[in-house]
Amino acid sequence: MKTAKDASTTALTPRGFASNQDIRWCPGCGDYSILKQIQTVMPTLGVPKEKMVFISGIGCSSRFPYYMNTYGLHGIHGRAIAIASGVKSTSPDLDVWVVTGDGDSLSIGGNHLIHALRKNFNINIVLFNNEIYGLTKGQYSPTSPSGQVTKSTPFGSLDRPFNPASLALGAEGTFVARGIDRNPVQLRELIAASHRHEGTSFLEVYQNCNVFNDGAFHAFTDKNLRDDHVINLEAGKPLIFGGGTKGIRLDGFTPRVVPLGEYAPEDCWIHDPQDKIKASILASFFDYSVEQAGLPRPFGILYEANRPTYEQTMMDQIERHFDQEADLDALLKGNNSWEVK
Amino acid sequence: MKTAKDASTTALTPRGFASNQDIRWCPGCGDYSILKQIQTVMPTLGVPKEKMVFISGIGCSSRFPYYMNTYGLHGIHGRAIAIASGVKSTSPDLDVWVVTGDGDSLSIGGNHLIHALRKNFNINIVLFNNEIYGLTKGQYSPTSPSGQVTKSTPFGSLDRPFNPASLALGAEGTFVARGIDRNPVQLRELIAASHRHEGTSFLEVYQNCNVFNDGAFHAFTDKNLRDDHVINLEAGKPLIFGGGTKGIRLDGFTPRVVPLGEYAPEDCWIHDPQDKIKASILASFFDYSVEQAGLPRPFGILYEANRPTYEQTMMDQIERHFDQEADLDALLKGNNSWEVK
Amino acid sequence: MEQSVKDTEDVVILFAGDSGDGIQLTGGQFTDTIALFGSDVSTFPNYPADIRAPVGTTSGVSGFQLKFGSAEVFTPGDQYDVLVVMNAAALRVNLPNLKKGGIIIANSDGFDSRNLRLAQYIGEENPLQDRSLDGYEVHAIEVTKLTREALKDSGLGMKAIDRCKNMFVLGFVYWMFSQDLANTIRFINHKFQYAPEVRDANLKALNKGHHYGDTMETFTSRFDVKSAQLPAGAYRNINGNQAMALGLVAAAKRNDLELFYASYPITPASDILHELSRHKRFGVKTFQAEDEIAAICAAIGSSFAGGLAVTGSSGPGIALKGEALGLAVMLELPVVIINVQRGGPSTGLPTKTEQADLLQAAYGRNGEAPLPILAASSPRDCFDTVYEAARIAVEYMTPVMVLSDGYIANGAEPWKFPTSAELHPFQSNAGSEITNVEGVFMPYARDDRQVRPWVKAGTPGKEHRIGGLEKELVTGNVSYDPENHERMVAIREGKVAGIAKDVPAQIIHRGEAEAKVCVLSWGSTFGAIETAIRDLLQQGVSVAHVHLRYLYPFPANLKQLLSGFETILIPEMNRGQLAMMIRHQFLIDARSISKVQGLPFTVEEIKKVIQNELSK
Amino acid sequence: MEQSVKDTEDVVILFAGDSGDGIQLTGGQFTDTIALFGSDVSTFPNYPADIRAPVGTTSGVSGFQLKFGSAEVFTPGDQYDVLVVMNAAALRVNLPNLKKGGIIIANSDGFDSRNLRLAQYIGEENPLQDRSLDGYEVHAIEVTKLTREALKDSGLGMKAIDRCKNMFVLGFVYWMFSQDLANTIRFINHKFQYAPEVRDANLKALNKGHHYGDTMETFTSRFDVKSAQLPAGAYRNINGNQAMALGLVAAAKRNDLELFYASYPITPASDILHELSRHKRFGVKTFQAEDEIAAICAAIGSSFAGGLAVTGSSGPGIALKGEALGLAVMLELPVVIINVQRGGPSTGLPTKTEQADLLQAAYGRNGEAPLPILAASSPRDCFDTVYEAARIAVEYMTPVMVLSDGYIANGAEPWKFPTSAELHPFQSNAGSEITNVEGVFMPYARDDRQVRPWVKAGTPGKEHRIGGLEKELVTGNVSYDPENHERMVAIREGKVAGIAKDVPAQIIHRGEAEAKVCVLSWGSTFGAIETAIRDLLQQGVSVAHVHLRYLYPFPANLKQLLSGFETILIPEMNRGQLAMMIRHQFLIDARSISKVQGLPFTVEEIKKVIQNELSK
Ligand SMILES: Cc1ncc(C[n+]2csc(CCOP(=O)(O)OP(=O)(O)O)c2C)c(N)n1
Ligand SMILES: Cc1ncc(C[n+]2csc(CCOP(=O)(O)OP(=O)(O)O)c2C)c(N)n1
Ligand code: SF4
Ligand code: SF4
Ligand SMILES: [Mg+2]
Ligand SMILES: [Mg+2]
Repeated sequence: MKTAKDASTTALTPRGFASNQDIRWCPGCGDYSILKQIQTVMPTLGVPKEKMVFISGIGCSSRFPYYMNTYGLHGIHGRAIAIASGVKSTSPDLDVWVVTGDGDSLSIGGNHLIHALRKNFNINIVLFNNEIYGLTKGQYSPTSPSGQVTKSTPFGSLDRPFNPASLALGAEGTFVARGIDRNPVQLRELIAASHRHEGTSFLEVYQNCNVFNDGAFHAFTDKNLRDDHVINLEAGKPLIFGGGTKGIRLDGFTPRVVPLGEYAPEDCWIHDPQDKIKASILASFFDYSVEQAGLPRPFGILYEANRPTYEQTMMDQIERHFDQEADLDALLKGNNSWEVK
Repeated sequence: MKTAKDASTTALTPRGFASNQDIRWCPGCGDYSILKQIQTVMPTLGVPKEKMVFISGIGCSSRFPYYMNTYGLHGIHGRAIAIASGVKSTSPDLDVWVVTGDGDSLSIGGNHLIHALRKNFNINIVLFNNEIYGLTKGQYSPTSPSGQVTKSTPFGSLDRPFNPASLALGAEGTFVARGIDRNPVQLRELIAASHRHEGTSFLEVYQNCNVFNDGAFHAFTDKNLRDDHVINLEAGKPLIFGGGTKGIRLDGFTPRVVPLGEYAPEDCWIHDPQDKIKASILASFFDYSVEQAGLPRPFGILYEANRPTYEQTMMDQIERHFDQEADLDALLKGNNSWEVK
Repeated sequence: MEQSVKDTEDVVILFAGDSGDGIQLTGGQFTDTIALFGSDVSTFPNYPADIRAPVGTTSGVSGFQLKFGSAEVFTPGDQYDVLVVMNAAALRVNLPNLKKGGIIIANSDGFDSRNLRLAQYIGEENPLQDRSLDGYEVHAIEVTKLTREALKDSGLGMKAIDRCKNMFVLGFVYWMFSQDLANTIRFINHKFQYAPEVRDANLKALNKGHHYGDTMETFTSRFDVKSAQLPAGAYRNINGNQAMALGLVAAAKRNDLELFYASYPITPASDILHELSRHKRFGVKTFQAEDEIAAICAAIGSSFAGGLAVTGSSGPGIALKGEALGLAVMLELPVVIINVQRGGPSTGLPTKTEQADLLQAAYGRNGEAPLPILAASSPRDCFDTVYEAARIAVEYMTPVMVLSDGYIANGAEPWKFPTSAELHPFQSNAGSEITNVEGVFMPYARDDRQVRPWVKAGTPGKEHRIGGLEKELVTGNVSYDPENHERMVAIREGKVAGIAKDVPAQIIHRGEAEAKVCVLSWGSTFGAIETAIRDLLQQGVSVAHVHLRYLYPFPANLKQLLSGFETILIPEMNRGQLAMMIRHQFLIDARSISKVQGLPFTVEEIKKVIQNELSK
Repeated sequence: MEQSVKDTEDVVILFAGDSGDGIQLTGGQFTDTIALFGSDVSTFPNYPADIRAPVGTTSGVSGFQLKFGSAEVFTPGDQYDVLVVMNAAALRVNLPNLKKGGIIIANSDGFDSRNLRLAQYIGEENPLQDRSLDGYEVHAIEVTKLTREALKDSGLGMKAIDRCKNMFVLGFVYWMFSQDLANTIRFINHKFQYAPEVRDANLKALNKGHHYGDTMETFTSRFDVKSAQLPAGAYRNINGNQAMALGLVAAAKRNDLELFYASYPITPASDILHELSRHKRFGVKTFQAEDEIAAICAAIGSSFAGGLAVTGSSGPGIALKGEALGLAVMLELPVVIINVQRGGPSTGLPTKTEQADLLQAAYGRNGEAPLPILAASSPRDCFDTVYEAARIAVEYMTPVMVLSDGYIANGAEPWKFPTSAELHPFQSNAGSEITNVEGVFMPYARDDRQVRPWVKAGTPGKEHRIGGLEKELVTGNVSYDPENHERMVAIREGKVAGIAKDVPAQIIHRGEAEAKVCVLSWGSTFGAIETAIRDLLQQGVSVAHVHLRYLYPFPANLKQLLSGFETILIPEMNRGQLAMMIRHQFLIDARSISKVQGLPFTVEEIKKVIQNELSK
């Protein structure tokens, strides 16, 4: 048997993080890219692989743990986060990752998501959002746009989708970010940032399901469209997009697209991920199509705040009262025992 | 048997809306006031009582339907909203009220709440928030403040509570309001406004549980404190409180308390319930105690927006395809039948 | 043994496509693998009518037919069970020879407008989309696109890549038939040993096709259509999920109720939702809820408002509904709950069949909460069973559980569909005046079958409140009275038990009451057992078949009927769940014959069990 | 009949308070109501030591004692079962005469610092808060405040209002003893006929007190402490929920595990959470989850990380856990699930006891998902049972269900507590090397008891993945192979079944193996049945008592043991759930004796059933 040390050391390459299982996603699925970026980032985090746990629910995306040569638990539909909360409570030293889908964590698992955000366990949630139920062959999901025709909505869906970033903010999330399968560089940064964040990281990743919802994020990946549709956020930097031709300013609370040149970059909204109200406005870009307001979709870290983690306060509370020598016999005896002769 | 007409007419008084059941809440419980206000408002709505349905989960508050002489369903814990969605889907003409507690709809029932808000069924949710589990004798709830000592948290709770208004906004709610048991006049207005709103109304009512959490809302009811701690919102009116001595202005996105006199009422923030960003800021007052920022707690309608209701789009879609004469025999036969001789 | 009573385990497959599609190689590989597995296989060449016909035309279609699973050789008269087509022309040419309800695996990339035109589809209507294939089990897969995606980094050119499509398809077919890839991997390794890129590409395509079946939760057990002589009448093909959907539409329409189907997708039940969502013409309301709990709760709400409320799922989803099912029992509201079972426990084998949720149906909730349980025995029987379940729900004011399974849900067979006039209307007590005690409405007053009234919320003068706390006799008020509780428990139990008298007496499907061995069964095992027993009876074996639709309560005469047999065998795709119910209720030594492989029983397995028993 | 073998249904109550508290009237009313109900009652006056003593002092305490339920008259030596005290002095004076584990109903408004001082509590320590009443069932109610609130619009002055406190308390006591208010309402109506305001105020206070029990989900069935001769040793009082909590702490501490208890509050299980949340000294982690599903899932996660993971609830909450329980079965991870049963179905009777969740425990999830089930027979037995459940969970890598019920959960009895040294450590295979096949870690390799290894996530070199899909033998990889599935189903079943050999052989608790009638029981019926049978044996009746802790699997010798009896009667607070399990497994005509009233069996009921049987 290898020693712990050996095992960890040999693992510190992306290959070392790959399990020996065949990857079963459809050819062309966006999940491959996300897997690759995670496998690439892992060795850079300085965490031995035995300290990593990947937990998922059910869905195409939730197959993820099988492909990681770490600890993994493929749970039941919607419950990954709840399982993760138990892992983290018992072993705060583990690096806990939750991989989930838009159905898994926003439909059936929505409650666990909002409660985890509120409690702020130090876990990293990576939500593969393909705006569809992949595994069950193409029903609409809580992120599918209104009117979408799917297997279960042949005449178009009736629902307003969730705006996942808004929901996460509304649920007291401390780290809200968005990436996309087709921007691997940014995605790797966001994965690393999720890991760094102490608290529940909510990283939504747009992921193309090329079988049931191909092209859902076309506007954000297509060479001709993406400049106008994507804005990449960087803390302390102005909101600029359109290949450097456009900026965003705040007119009161209303974000407006302005031509750069007329305005200097410094005149634009400077991204401050600590500002929750600004984060809400960024999240609300989602509600307007480019066609309506010219507002692009923000990628990067929308919001990040510091708040004690749940498991840390739990540990602190226990430590205040813990007694290595706590006497089981005294406990069993209680305060009011007596002898029968 | 009375005819429908009779039954309805005789009901159009508060007494007519009271059932013959003994009311079982503890003496002094804030639930009494809410019941009374609802019974008072009902006759003014012009809805015959047989068209009203009260649906609840489990909890002290969820006993409510038994006290209304309307249709009522006392469901299971956390599921009132899900039940209501079925009632409303099948009978859009019914006036559907959900009465629920902070545990019922924010703990176990959180998922149904956020999905209903997103889907925007035209139902009225009245959340009795006493920041405690009453029925089960006093465990902390998702709205209990951090550090609260309760039966299940003898050393203080670890959780950050939900900010219910923020959560509702983040979940695409179209009507977000707050009232309190001890302000009956406003509460009646809010109940009537909930009813008027077409879509899911989310009315949070602070309710004193005088047995397990007495005084949780003391600052908002105490004669000496409430002026500084309460701000009552009215659309189109400036944000003024402190008995007319203080106003709130927005400094960028930061709300600041200013002395009236130095500032004129017109200089203050004018309440616009249609503005979601402003609503988010109002909701965020919750996150600061008066001690921290001097910000009072807003009561009234924080946000209201128009969006088609779920059942209406459902009906519309069906109507587009519905055929009174749709031929069952043709359906059974299908497209590819054949004869065996 | 008569010719007509043939072993039904044989399967006839046709692989068809353009001559360039590698059809012969595909078929050959499949044949080898099957043969290695120990099955009898016979093949039958089927070359293009015109070997130089242009690509995509009907005359250019090449085929490879094989039959496996029985010793009989392929005969030209044999119809296909499975048709694998690489393009529209291949479908057009071969569809007429596909069995009613057969399986079609189609490369949907071979159905673009050019292909459709070449195949002479009128107006270029795509048969994969226009519902003309209703009644077949269609797997439309973008094989070309997926293969190209899979091999984009292979270093091969587009042409060479496209040549691997057949391996993708072969991989998928292996998945469907639960076959191992090893033989074909060996073959590819050998054949392309000197062209490693081509080798790797073929291996990858094969693998990806196989994974595709898994990733897509493609159901892998296939329904065997018994080629029995059909009585005269009008027929169509139907699979179990469609029949379930139509049965519900029929129940609603025939009884002037509005259908409300609330569900959360899950394999293999989702197709009921898909099917019903298309029937807005009939006013059907479908509701994809956020989870299974919301779905059943919405159904309960709908029922309170007077809807014909139904929710459907599979095992794990049904587990989630347990608490709310108890509420429905307490409220005494009609709700139909459909469980299309799959392999368990937990997520288990989502694409395999099983019937291991019977005890969950009976006992999967807290407290004494009995409800009727019915099971469908075949695809077409789903229609009758769910119609009957809706009747019982409405007439008895109770939730009713309907058990189907993946095997019959996805399998199709000819159905002698009824006319609407032949459907019996329900005899609901809704609107009757049993419930007025001195002018006051009593929601828990009961008729002589112990049934309380169904009063739609919104009805003037009958406002009432119900809930999950124990309720007082007659008034329905909350009651903590000990004796009242005991009476209410007895009433709920008695009401459901009373249904036994209102269902047809149990018959012996085949064989005599004096037979030595009785095979007792339920659900989708029906077909295999019927066939086995028909064969054995013809051989003079003393055996009988009793098949149950009503699992709770049992038909009133069941005990008596069973007590006539010396030996009772109960084959189930579980560890003996019906056996347990029979044993404890009737205290007879019924023996469980268990198969828990995610696969249906074969006729041979059943025969063997009976013969072993008799030769003891 | 010997004196010591007395009928245990009698209850002794003392109402005590200041002379101004209306104690005599309260007691008198209670007596009348009980008598009307048909019970024997005897009373015993208990006047203040000093009739002019100042209010709130010990010498001013007035009392009213009564005893009901048996023909024996009250004797001064009788200890109280229930003590109702209006202030601190009343408690101080009367506590010594309260039975160990008795019930205290206290007006907590009578325990302010003045009262405490007057009652001479040292340092004004409030006994209601300082845990000195541990082991008693304490209901502390702000009676003064609530009465004032209730009557604030009565038109009465504060003094007159406060005089209604006794009616509030009386209403509450009626709730606890499931008594009707009618008699006292009549009395009040008559007594105050000329003072309508006073009349209404008293009626309202009475009602509000009664409602309070309901609103608070106050548990209403009370545990009967058998006054048997206790063997020598050190004792304390303990109720079932406390014993459960201590059993868990002990299991963790003794075996160097960290306890993780995840739960969502529900009557009557919440007190386990409350109790455990106080034991941070022992490193116990408690987690109040957002719902029951989250709770069990968190427990599963904890177990994966090496925690001693436990979740507890009552029937409706257990129903919600069904799906995740199946996952735990599939993962083969140790999790203890506690069900403190209450009256069902649905919300049912939350404050009454029942044992109707046995079949839910056995079958309440999809697929074949067997797990061990143990039941506690008395408050103190909760300790041993849950300790044993934890042992089985850890040693066999399986979820284990523990059944308790509201009756024993809330009831206290003397407990001869063990020393920690007497607790047997678990023999877990964690750390053993069974699982390395050629140096590769195999999460589903098994030891000779078929148990896979428990490897804490975080252990270097043993990284592995598990999940709810069917898994391959040994490797634990996902597998869809039919034979593998069948083998895994068999392994899971066999592993659990094998526990039968690792538990003590079933004994006959009382009576002989040759007895004519065997009474077979489980759970909280133990006490009443033991007492009944002890009595009957002394009368020479041929009867025996067999009581089960292990409900699944049954102890290996059970079948043989039972087959010796002519007649087997199974009294259960359900409709015959154990009876069903016995009948189908052993095919013996065991008969169910059912009581579903939310109340425990009385000794007399059991005796009658046996006598009826024997006189047939
Ligand atoms: C309790 C339960 N309900 C339903 C299902 C079926 N199911 C599996 S995955 C899934 C949704 C998958 O969608 P998503 O989470 O978006 O993942 P994706 O496949 O798109 O990656 C559903 C409905 C299940 N396995 N278990
Ligand atoms: C499935 C289930 N879990 C738990 C419970 C127990 N329970 C009943 S009400 C309640 C919480 C009550 O709190 P809240 O919703 O805030 O209502 P309140 O009593 O404070 O009005 C709980 C935990 C239950 N009845 N059912
Ligand atoms: S179905 Fe969609 S999400 Fe699932 S593996 Fe295929 S492409 Fe990816
Ligand atoms: S416990 Fe609290 S919320 Fe419940 S009825 Fe009493 S005062 Fe009201
Ligand atoms: Mg998805
Ligand atoms: Mg509450």
